[in-house]
Amino acid sequence: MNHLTHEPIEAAWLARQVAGAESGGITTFTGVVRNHQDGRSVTRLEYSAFEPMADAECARIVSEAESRWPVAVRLRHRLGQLAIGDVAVAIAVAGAHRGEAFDACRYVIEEVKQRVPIWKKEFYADNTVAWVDPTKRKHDVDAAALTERPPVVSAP
Amino acid sequence: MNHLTHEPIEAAWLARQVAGAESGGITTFTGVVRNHQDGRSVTRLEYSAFEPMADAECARIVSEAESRWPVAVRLRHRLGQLAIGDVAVAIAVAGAHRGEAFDACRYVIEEVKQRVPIWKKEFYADNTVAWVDPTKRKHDVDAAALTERPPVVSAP
Amino acid sequence: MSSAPPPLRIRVLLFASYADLVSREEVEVLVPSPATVADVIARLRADVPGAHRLPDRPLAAVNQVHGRLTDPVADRDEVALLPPMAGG
Amino acid sequence: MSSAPPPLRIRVLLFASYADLVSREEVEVLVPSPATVADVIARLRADVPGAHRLPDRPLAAVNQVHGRLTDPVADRDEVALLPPMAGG
Repeated sequence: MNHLTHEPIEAAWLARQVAGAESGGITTFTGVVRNHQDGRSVTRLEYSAFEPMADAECARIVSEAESRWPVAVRLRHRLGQLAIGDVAVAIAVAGAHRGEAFDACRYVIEEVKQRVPIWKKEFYADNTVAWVDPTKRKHDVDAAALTERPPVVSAP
Repeated sequence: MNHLTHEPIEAAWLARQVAGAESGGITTFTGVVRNHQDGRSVTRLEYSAFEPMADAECARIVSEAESRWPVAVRLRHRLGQLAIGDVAVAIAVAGAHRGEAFDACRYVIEEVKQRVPIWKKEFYADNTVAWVDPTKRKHDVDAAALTERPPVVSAP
Repeated sequence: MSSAPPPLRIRVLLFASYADLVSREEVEVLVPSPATVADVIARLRADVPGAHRLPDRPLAAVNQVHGRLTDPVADRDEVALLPPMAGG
Repeated sequence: MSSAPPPLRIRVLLFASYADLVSREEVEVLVPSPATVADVIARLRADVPGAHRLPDRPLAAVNQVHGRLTDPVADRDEVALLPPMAGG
């Protein structure tokens, strides 16, 4: 379980791990919990995962990036309860050339979003809750929540 | 003089400045002094600048990025003597969407390299010194050093 | 006459909204051999209370690797049904 | 008969390798009016010891903004000759 944690994470910590005397450029990406989503006011959220598979999938993504570009990659995703402003995911990539570091960093976050079995439950200011479905984002979300999406239930 | 400093710089510090409750993604770029350049072993280097213009040009680049994308940008470039592993330039970009944060961060570093009047003197393991000319990089560097490039002189 | 092969015993894992819909995180399903991931899902939706609310073509992983609905399953395989992922 | 306009007094700044080539960081150049950045550079290369080693078409900034060699200069303008930049 190298890529998942219930503790706070920081891109700078990962960046220090990838930095080496050979590296000219380091890129990081930090995904932060926003206070809004599709016009709704978010108060906190909860990430859960199919943990062994999620960790293995993260390892595969890191390995793909490191074989496709001459870079060193670190990736951490947080699980559990997160508040606004908390870091959900952090990626650091070091390479001799900046173009490769940017491309590899972008690749890793896109693949994480596509492939890693992690789910997000959002808690809204109106005391409702919903599982986030990125495939339905921005497409008539309220209607979707009432029909195809998992039911919106009152928080305890 | 907001964008230039003789003190150590850190992308994480800039990232904390741009992070806000509206931001979903933060990208950073850190340019680090490498121990090699075009096959030569570098021991340290010295950045100098046309300082008032360099600072103004950095401000123009930041402003361009912030008007082209809905992002917040911070940029710092270090001047003076730097050792291997020291951070020469750091950029942090926060945006609601990761694509914009990546694109703006990449834009800023490319423009900095093209437009900001900063110069770099490299000190090599063989006690020679040269002003770096990125327009000649990787094109028969040794020959260039003897002819068109600024003269390679012995270090004191 | 040869006897029919024994049924395949498949462990199905449910997560997040799918676990909520079925009110379970794990179900054992028996399917006649040979079978695909799609066969396992069809049996689950038919037999398990609430499981008809699952989509009939969800994302699935077999033994912790992303798979296709047409992939074959073997006895004791673990099939995970994955709601739309939302990491990052 | 009108008298000729007074010459333009231009402050030229040299940096990095260019300062090394000319052994100076600042030179004052007088050019007949009207004049362009290119005229200033030509006068500098002709008059100042060592300045013939500068390229005849360097990058230049006028009053701290990137300019072109064909840009006009005015009296008391500051022209900076910029070696290939190497920041980042």
